[in-house]
Amino acid sequence: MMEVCGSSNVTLREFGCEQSLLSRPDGSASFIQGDTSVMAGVYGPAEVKVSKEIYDRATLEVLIQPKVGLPSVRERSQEQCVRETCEASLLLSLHPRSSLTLILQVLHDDGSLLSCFLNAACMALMDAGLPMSCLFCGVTCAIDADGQIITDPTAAQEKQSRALMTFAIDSTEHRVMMSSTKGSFSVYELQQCIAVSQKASEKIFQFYRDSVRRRYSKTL
Amino acid sequence: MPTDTKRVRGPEVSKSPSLYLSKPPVVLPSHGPRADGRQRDQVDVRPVFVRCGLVSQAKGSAYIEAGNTKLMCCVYGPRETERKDETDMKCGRLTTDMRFAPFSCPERGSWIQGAQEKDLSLMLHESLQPAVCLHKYPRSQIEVNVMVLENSGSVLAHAITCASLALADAGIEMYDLVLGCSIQQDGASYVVDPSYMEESCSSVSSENQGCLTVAFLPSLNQISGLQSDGEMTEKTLTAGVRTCIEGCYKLYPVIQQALASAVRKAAPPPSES
Amino acid sequence: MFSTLKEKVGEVLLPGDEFSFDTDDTISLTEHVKPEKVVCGPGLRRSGDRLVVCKSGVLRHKQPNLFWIESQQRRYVPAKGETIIGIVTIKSGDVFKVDFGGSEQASLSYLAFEGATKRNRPNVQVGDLVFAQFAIANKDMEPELVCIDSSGRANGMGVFGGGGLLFKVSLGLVRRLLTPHSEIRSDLDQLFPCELVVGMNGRVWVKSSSIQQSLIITNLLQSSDTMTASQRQQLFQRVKQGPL
Amino acid sequence: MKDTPLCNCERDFLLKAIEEKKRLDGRQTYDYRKIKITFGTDYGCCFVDLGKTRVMAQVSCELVAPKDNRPNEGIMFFNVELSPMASPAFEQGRQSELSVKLNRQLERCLRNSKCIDTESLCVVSGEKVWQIRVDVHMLNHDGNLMDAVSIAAITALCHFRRPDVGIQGDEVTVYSPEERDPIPLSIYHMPISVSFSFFQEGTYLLVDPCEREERVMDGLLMIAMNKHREICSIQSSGGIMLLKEQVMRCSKIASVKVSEITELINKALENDKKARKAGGRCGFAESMPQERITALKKDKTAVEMTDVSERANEIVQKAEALPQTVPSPVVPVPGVGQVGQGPQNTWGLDEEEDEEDSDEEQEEQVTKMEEEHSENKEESRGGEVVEISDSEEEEVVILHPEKPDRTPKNTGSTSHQKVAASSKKRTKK
Amino acid sequence: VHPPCFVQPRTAEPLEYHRSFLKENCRSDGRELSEFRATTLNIGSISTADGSALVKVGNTTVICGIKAELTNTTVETPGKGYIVPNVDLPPLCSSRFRPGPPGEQAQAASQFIADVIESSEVIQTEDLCIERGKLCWVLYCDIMCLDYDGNVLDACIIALLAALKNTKLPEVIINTETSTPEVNLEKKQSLHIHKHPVGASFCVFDDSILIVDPTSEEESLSTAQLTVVTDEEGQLCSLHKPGGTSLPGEKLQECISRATTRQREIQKLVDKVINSVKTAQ
Repeated sequence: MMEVCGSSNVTLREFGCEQSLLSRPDGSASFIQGDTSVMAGVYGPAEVKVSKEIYDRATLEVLIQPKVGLPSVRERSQEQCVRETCEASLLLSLHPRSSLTLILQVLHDDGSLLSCFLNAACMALMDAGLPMSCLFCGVTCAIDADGQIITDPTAAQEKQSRALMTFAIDSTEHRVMMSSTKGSFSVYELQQCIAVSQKASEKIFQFYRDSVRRRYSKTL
Repeated sequence: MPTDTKRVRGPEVSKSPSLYLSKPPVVLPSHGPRADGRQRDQVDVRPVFVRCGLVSQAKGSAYIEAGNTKLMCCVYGPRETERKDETDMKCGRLTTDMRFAPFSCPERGSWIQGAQEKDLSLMLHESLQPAVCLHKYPRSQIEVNVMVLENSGSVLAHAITCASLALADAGIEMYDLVLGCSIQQDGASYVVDPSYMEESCSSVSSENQGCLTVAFLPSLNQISGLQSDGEMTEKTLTAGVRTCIEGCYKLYPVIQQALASAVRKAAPPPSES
Repeated sequence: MFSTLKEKVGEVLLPGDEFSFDTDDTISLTEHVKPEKVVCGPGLRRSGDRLVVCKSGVLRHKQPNLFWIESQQRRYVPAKGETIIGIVTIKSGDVFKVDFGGSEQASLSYLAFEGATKRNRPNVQVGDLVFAQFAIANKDMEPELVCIDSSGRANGMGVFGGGGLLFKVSLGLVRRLLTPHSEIRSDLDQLFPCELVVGMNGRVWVKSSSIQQSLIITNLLQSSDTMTASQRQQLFQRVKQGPL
Repeated sequence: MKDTPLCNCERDFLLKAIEEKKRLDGRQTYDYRKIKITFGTDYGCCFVDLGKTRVMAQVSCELVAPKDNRPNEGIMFFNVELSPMASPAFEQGRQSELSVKLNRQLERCLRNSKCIDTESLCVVSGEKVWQIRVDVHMLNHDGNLMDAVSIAAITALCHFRRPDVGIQGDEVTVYSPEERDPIPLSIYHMPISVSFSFFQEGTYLLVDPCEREERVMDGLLMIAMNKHREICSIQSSGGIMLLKEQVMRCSKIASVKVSEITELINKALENDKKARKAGGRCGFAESMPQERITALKKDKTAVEMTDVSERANEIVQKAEALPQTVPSPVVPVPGVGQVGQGPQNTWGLDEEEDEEDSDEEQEEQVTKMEEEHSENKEESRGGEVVEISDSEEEEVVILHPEKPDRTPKNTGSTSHQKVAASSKKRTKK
Repeated sequence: VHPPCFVQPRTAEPLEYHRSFLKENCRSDGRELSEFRATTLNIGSISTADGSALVKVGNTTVICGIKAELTNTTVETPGKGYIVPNVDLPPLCSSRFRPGPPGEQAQAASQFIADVIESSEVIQTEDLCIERGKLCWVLYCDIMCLDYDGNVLDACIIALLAALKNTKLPEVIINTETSTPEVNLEKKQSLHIHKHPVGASFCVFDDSILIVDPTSEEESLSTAQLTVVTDEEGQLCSLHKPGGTSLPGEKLQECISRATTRQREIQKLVDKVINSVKTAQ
């Protein structure tokens, strides 16, 4: 059990991001983790429908578009996870009675999709310039049949895993904002995965900083 | 490819095991005593269990159980209408929604509201509306939601009773309670408060056959709703209505009692919470 | 905190980055007669005893103590006193509704024009452009525009737009265009003579002697958001020499 | 959400520019914007950039039962999704006029033109055929969605590979790509849509209108054609009157454009094939424009694992010890149980009473029984309805008609009818 | 527990009202922070269903009815049957739900229940296969909320577990001559329940205070919600926190400990109620 660490599986695949790649949305980003990639677009703060208006904060809607077919119950559950994570980091009370719409389009799913959704969402929200109290990132961990932890698993690794966990980690205190799991696992395994995700999040936050720095490099 | 994307989906088609029974189901005899021991051709309604104010979130609620027929009703409102047109300015709006739980009938039902449910909702609406003092609630709507948990016959009749009880529990002003009762006519004989089996297994050949549901205001002695299916002679129909009214009067004291005890319970001001 | 903030000026900051008030702040209280106050512009917020960044971008500073985050945001959020380009969408009774790209439409009274009276209504049609200033702009109220300054003069505001082209650029670029000695503007001046109206809401209207020239200016401005000064000057030079 | 309104001066300017044969992005009248075709990692996934307009197509397949009237043919299904990402005016889950129009036109262009050999998609006649599904997602709307959609859809179909199947008796086996190479679809020809927009009642014409040009146009003519100059569909909309010559001229232009685009598609397919053969990585990750300053990529990185397990251990060990015992549930009657002493619910307001004076309750039941019997007698005589309960506190109200064979057990079950939806059923067995 | 002497008006300042109780380490309904409401279970009340259970957690009431139907197996999974769980939050149960197709919360709950079934393997879909490659059972587990006063997920899991334990499937034999199935209603068998997953839900108040089994009012005022599902072996089947304010690992550990105790409590309840029916027969 203790040898879990230090294995070569505890890596993040190559990852990348492009911001502001679409002309229509107020903010957009595509995020790539290995072959998994997601495109995100944000509109808002914009006019809100009367039925969805909230008097003291902005209404955030998250729509996940699968690649094939129409969104189903699974997407709805993922939307809930992404939405509530965004809601916790956005300062929604600064734009009462307005709407924010975040659309996430799956471009390719090769594992760790939910974490890719979160990362793309965060970059797109940042691109849109919406006020946020902190940033967040997603990390997926899988536990394979031998109890080894695999971070950022591919679809094949996910399929063979015994348990799969995705966490959203915040940038200020590196705590768990969102957790979504599949399969059964022990408490110790859970705590290990959380600790690993916290470590991995540092890499992703550094990447966020690097890419925003690069982006503003010409206007410094 | 229209599919229900808002629910967990199962296989495209599945069939009830009752279609493949090794032994054919027993057919109910059309004469003699009824399967549950009640009498034919008599105003023999099933024992009912009634209770008010079960649902904490609703303004008013009621639960009714008659034999195996179990249903509950919640009333929300009066609240501001969503749709605003001329008529609502002076008079309130009553909306009714009646649904069957998917597991409530011998055959599994769909989650999506079917024509039968819409039809029953409408019938329920028509039966209740005359009894509610809607002019007292201008610009507002009162929502009546009925859920059938188990269907063992005469659902509409019991839904009417249950809904009027829930309305009363919600403190909505009404002229009178509305009670429902139904009969199943089968040739010369009839059964009161038919069970699901009795409703569905009537013999095909004989004439003068049908189902009748009456909504009745007991203290005003008026009928607010009447629905009949099938073919009945005028004489049978009038006799049937009379039987139903008699059935309603049998229910009346029970309903009154339930309501009275709910009121009594609510009478002492609730402490803290 | 003042000094730590100053150190970071010109650096890229991300939401969640913090500056705490304590440490040198207490010292400054004793040493200076007046405590240093920091005025937070867009992208900076006070949260308890800390100053928190809430937008990604470059930290900018203006004497004496104004700090803000410059970003390449596209969606406009109204602020009182800012001038914008709006499109009239509805004429209803005494007010016009104006779309300015924000979360709701602003209202503009027909009396808020120079010389307008109840008898003498300004000639404004649906679809017209107005250059106007926010008289009311806060998160809890409907924004309200006026086309007169405090002394009742138009001061350049009002209906405009015949023959020109309207286009959108990032809010950051607009701010760069509007700085007193804007490099982009002076680069542009060397190219063609043109009329330029710049709204803080990211809308720019341009009119030049020919349609061709208006189109060139539009495309140049839209692409200068992601260019360094030298890249931009090279491009402008090329356009100037190019066979037009 | 509403789209930004178009102001009058913009409209006037655009129309004037068109009169002067000038376009917003400096194109000529018959020019297409830059077309970029890229492929995803999967087979059958294609991205098309038409200037700033961007769409994605994904082809998928499934074994289904064929349609009754065509037992030997596979099924083609097209779905154009106007994702709200592409424009604030698009709403999710709502069939807008535009989406219907695009779906129809794509079907006309690709299904009705019989460009795909549907008979080759039959696996077992009358039982199993392949259904080929084409999903086209709009990602960014900057005009001329139709042309982008048609290019993306046909390219994705050309790129797609379906799994091989084997038939032994009536068993159908679907082979994974590792077992047997997947098979491309057999495509006869490639219809491509070319859109023309008309201004000033058809006086002026533009190829490949951008979004702002579309907003001021009077009418639209869409011609779907293949490189053999066979017209697969013509559709005009907007209610403009066109002369025969205009249509002829458009079809001539279309034939030139179609052959250019077809060549581009073939080249893109060729390049992708080479890249896949060479074993290089392909797909979206590779197509990311790294030279842009808005983009950044980071290589595979290891996560530091120092003190991860220590930390996990620490948290687990610090946790409170679990209590040894848990409270025992109360089961007042068979089929009903309760645990916990928290606040009671409105459903069982008197359950607390039940527990406290359960003895009393028993007695009450007995008395009730007796009453019932006596009432039964009464009822058989008078046939009247009597409520059983005379106790003020008693909540259960039972209308009890004649039922002479009632057993005490039966009454037992009625007592817990307080818990709504009781377990009466059991007692009936 | 005595409420604090100074109580904020509940309707005007609900958040302040609840805070004033939490300051004293108790809740507005008199519960302690880690105390569940009384949980009542009633099984087999719906005779038209193959298995059913009614669960009340405080006022929250949930009913689960299971109907079994026959269907063909698929080419991809020839040895497996189906479990199709759906959660409905009808307008009947609370004024916050509108009529029409299920909203986001109901859909997310359905997916959550489906995930719990899959993760915990409460039932293995292999058990539902009647003849490999031909015929299998599909269990429609329809869960309906009748009174929404918070914490429906916990109630749904209990209702599902109890209903599954209450379910009996008739014997099915495939007639070799006609190759049609024959159902014998006289011979019924209970399902094989492999695991007993039980959930415990928590709310986070003011980013730090954890309370268990929230009411609907507490839910709407909280800044985050989470549900922990454990089985009898102490394994976690789900740690579902769909967002909200962040929590450190230590706090999550507290929740897991509470959930483990709850699992034992509820399993005992379910077993006892199931047994009471068996002995009564």
